[in-house]
Amino acid sequence: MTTATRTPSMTMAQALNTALRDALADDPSVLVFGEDVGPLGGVFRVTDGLQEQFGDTRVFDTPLAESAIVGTAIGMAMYGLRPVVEMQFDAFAYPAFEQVVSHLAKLRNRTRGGVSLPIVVRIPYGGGIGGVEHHSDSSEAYYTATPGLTVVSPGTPQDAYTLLRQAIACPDPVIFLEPKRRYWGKGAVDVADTGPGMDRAVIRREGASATILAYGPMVATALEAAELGVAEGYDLEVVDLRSLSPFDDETVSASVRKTGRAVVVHEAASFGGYGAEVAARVTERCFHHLEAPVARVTGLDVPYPPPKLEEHFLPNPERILDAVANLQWEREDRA
Amino acid sequence: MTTATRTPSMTMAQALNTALRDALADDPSVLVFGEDVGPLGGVFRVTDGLQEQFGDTRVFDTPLAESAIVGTAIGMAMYGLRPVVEMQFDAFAYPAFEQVVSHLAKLRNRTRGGVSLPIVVRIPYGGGIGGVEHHSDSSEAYYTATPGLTVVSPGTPQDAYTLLRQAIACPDPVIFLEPKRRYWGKGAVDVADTGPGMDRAVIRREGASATILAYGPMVATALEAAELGVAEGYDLEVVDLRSLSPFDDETVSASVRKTGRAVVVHEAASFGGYGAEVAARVTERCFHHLEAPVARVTGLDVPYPPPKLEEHFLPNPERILDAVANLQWEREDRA
Amino acid sequence: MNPDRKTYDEKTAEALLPTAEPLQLVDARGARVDCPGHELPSDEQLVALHRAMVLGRRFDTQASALTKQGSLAVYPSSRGQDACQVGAALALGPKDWLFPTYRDSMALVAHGIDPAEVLVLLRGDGHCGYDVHATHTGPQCTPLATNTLHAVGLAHAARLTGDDDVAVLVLLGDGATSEGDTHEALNVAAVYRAPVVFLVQNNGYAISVPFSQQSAAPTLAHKGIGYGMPGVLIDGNDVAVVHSVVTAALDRARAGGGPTLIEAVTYRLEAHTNADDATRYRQKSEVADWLTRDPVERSRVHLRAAGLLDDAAETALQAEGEKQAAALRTAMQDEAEPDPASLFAHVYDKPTALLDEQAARLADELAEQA
Amino acid sequence: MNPDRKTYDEKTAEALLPTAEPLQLVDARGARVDCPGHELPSDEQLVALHRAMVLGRRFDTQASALTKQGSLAVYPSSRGQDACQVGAALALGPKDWLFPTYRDSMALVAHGIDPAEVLVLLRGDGHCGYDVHATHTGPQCTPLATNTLHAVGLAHAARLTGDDDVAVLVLLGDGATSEGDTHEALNVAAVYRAPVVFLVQNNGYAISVPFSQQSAAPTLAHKGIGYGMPGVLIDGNDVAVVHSVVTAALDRARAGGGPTLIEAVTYRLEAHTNADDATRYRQKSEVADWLTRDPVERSRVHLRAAGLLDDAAETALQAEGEKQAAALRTAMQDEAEPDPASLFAHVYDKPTALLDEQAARLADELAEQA
Ligand SMILES: Cc1ncc(C[n+]2csc(CCOP(=O)(O)OP(=O)(O)O)c2C)c(N)n1
Ligand SMILES: Cc1ncc(C[n+]2csc(CCOP(=O)(O)OP(=O)(O)O)c2C)c(N)n1
Ligand SMILES: [Mg+2]
Ligand SMILES: [Mg+2]
Repeated sequence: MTTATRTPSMTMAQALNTALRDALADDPSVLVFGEDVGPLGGVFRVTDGLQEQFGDTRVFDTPLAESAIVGTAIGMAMYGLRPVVEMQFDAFAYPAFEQVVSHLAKLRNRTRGGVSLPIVVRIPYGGGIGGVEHHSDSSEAYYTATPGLTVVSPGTPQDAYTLLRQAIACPDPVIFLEPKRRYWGKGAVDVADTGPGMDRAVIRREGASATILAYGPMVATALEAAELGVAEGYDLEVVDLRSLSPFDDETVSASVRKTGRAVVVHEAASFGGYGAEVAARVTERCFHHLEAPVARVTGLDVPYPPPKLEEHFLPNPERILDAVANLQWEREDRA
Repeated sequence: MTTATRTPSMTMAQALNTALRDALADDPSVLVFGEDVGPLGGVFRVTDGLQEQFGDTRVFDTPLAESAIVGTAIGMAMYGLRPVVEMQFDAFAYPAFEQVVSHLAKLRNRTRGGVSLPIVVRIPYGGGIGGVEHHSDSSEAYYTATPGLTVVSPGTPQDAYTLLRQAIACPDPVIFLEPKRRYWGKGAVDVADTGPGMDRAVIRREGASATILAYGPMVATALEAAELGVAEGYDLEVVDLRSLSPFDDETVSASVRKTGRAVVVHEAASFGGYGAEVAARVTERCFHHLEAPVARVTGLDVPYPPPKLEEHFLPNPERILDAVANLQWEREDRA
Repeated sequence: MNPDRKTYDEKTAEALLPTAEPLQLVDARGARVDCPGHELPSDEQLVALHRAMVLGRRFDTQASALTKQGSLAVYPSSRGQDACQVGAALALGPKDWLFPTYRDSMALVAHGIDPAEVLVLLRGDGHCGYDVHATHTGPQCTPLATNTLHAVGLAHAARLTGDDDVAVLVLLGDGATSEGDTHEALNVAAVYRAPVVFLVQNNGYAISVPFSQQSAAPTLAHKGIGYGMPGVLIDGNDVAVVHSVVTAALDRARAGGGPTLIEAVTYRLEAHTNADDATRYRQKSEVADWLTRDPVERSRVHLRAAGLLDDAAETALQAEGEKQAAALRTAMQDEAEPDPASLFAHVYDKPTALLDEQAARLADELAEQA
Repeated sequence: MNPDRKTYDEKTAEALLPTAEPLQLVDARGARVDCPGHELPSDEQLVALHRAMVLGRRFDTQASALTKQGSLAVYPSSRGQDACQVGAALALGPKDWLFPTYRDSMALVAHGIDPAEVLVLLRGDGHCGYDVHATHTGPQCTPLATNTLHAVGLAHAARLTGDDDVAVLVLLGDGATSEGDTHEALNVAAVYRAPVVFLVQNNGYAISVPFSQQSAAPTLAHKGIGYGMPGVLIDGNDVAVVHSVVTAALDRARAGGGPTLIEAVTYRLEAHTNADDATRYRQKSEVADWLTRDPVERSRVHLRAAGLLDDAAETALQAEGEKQAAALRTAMQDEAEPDPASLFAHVYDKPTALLDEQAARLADELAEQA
């Protein structure tokens, strides 16, 4: 790590912008397109200045049609280009669902390896920004349930940079979930830091009492809970999953075997949510090490609420600590 | 149960046809529409003869547009009708995904109860019929992860009839997943049998050794496994979930607490599949009763394969019994 | 030559094409122009339209101001599109339905919905502030183009039910026409001959994307013929022509004549929403140019010249607008927060066990905090 | 009147409309007809087209027979659409790409793909039997209309890359035109001026649904103007006009002229697939009627009259067809089952740990069974 490449303070949006800029500069086959990514620079300014720098054949606005954005990206990748496309918000990726599930995820397999699709679909997701309906969905479960997709989500500006570069370099399609409430959060970004593999989880905070498993927007929340937990006598380990699919069983299982207790946290509703997979596979692998069932701290099982109610919907440090407190510390057998 | 209403042998397709026919006859607001449901009677003949009997204003073919089928059904329901729509195959429901997730699932909530959508979306799903690609997806996880949807799947002709009548009567939108490989399986159907509630699981076979949790196409497979298991010394209980969402925790937890072991079976891939939710919630509720982690027997984590490979993809009785055999009967602590 | 395809009559087909220039009844300078086949609304209607525009404009200004003060989460202004919003809303018959977007607050107010209810979505109190059934109005729709299908479905349902006094009007933007749903809706509507009217407010932009990057069509109205429905191109800043053409299309729909596609050429004078920075993608001169075609001013000039509006009436109208704005400000001061328990109330007809559990947990949490 | 919308020229716009009658170069009786602006293919081309149709027809018959015998899982015959399939495939230039559907087996064979590879999908051995890159051919597409977007994307990529010798041809059916994806593809293609040609084979049915319930448009070609691209209506049973019009459209695309929408009026003589029962939804008389317009016979009559085909050539052609059919039968006798291990091979570039686990388990299972 050289100080020359270290920028002490960058927002996640800036880190993403830098990653796109560097990828566009490094590889002429990289393209960036979507709705309002050109002169406007994206509604979250993640593509700010890119069209100006790279021209409107490499960075361009599309007509308003998400299925077309993904579908044409597939055709472009077949011709050898590397599209990085933006869905403006989580719920506005749904019109592209058929292209994602039936083609993007499957084309390599369907052609016995003949066609690879190095496409990144960037999706700002999740809530916490006071958005009106359809602007705050946590849609990860739809993608993680689809074999053939790689799904990652950064929790820090550094990972936003590193993971996006890795996703663009990846020969497989990547669903890149950007935690929109963290766009404005700052952190050190070293563009030379290649990090662990894109498929690896990392331990953000070491601890011995219990493992908090989080990703994307909830990494910061989990870390906050861990800090607050100190006063309550907990020494919590926080694992940032980073890669939702594939899953880093090695890192996660090692942590849970060490602590014997686990809580998985996400904004999406609990039922059928991604946390179910995490709980199920951790239990499969660590059953005899677990002092209590893996707890899930999630959004409520309701449609994402209007802005004035979202604080009640979203997981927060208090709810995480409540779940930790319920991890059968007395070891009473109560099922 | 009167013998008058009992038809000893009906295929599941016929049972569904009968349910639609009876619903159309009983309630003038019920409509049936979709692709090829009119003169053709549907590619699986589930709507056979309905247009002839009820006319083409109550049973009609639509243009080839799934988003339109669901989207117009929503508008029709707002006007007081009860549409029952058909998606021709699992993967061909994906174009309607935005309408399903952003409107069908949410409109009651979004209008604070002002608009109810008594709509049934019938989806033939799953494999085992030698269909070419995109004709065999098990897409249930996409729907069960969506709050606001009710998701059911019959495993027997009787349930096909009963659940479909209940789904049509339901004031909420129901995703009705029809196990296409069981369309031709026969069973007794009593149209007067109102069964348990649409939201209840039922025990199809009582047993003491372990609980097999199955639904839709895998109910028959699970029962077969249970029969084969007798010779191996297992007395397996088979629970037919019927309602995927909401989930009947009462029936399932009681069974697992009794047997102490559980296997969940589905055709869909394991990662992020519905079985993860089942495993997670069973573990949450029965942790101290479990002798082993809940096992999952599922399709492989690959896109649905071509016909000549599907036998290797699909769960079968042998794989279920293998999973049962691995449920730590010796209680060695091996994680 | 194909015995199975509907043979078509060239003349009938040609009639589905729009005119070369947008239809106008009153030009940008407020002068009456000839428009064969389209009647000027009655004097009474013209006055009503003007009144609704002045009140709509005042409402819009007030909503923008409230947003700056932080009372609204977001506000997409329809300033500049006043003639479309008002002309369309006032064309609706008593049993007709309206399917608006997030952009159409003015249309909702003109349609008679309480301004405070219109703003519930944008204030963040709820997803939809008004009673859909009582107002015959779909929720303000955010997922673009999806409302077009609801409109077609409702229209078809009315027809199947035999209610020939019902037509449906759906509003959409130029950007939304690029979505697959718009296409499916237009096609299905034409095949079903559903009593529905599609009014595209082509305001030149989809957020930052100009119309030239949205479509290469001569006009959006040229899409009509490809579905077998009339495509009508109108001046969206002329409230008279908007009202006249939408009224005729709704009448035609109710009479069983099938759907109509109308493209109203207009302009979004404000940024996409308060959160948008329009200077990034358009010139001030362009906005200035459109200000010279202001629909409210055009109507005012026309009515004054026609002797339908005098100083007294204008003053009264302004006072009415102020009163309404003041009422809205008061309503927005209501600090009552929505009830957290309402989160669980309408997910299903009856809450599931899972929701009951979560509701109880939330209630406990709130009790602890209290 | 809107300074920001592309002003359009009425004449240019009108030129985007199709002709009232489908274009023909050779009529149903095999006679040459006048068709201003469109040239009859050269004698050599006409002979090549005829040859490909005879071989294509024989291939199709063989595939249907193999299906009856249980060798194929399913087969959607393109009998009756021979002229569309062959005329289009032979119009492709050396660097062009083709995006077919499940219906287009004959086109693939005419395009030079090994018939056995064409049938891999339908036999159930794999999802796609040929090398996409080597053949410049997308996989046979089942999710309707989705291939239109891939075609537009590839075409646009070629253009962005500066490869002006590449055009793309995408095939779709009348039913597929109702899907949102078709609309998005047409619109985006026109906005990007992508070098792509959309050939709609309107065979009168989408499975059981007749065209009259699919669209209320005068013709599907009338959709072109609504996107700003030419819509051309042609007789899909005249291989000469199909080849001529598709060739011209591909040339235009390569030259930077943008996309073209072509509707070819044709007929599906067989049921939707072997699994379908067409008697449920159409009259035998309708099929009989279309048999009188058989594209292969039409071409034969025309070539015989023009002195381009004699008995010897016909016999030789038939023999070639039989040889090809025999080779296909032999290839289909290959009972080799696909390798189960291949299930895991191409889900990702490198198999994940999860897939490795499952592969090992499956290998164990198979070893136990052996
Ligand atoms: C399906 C979908 N995609 C993207 C968005 C994000 N978005 C909101 S408004 C807008 C532009 C809409 O333009 P237009 O249809 O012309 O309507 P206008 O805002 O000009 O009234 C976009 C892209 C959305 N709401 N829905
Ligand atoms: C998105 C989608 N919906 C439904 C289907 C099922 N399906 C297969 S072929 C077909 C009819 C297609 O008609 P058309 O486009 O006219 O093509 P043709 O079969 O006549 O060549 C249908 C409905 C599908 N394959 N994809
Ligand atoms: Mg607009
Ligand atoms: Mg067809």
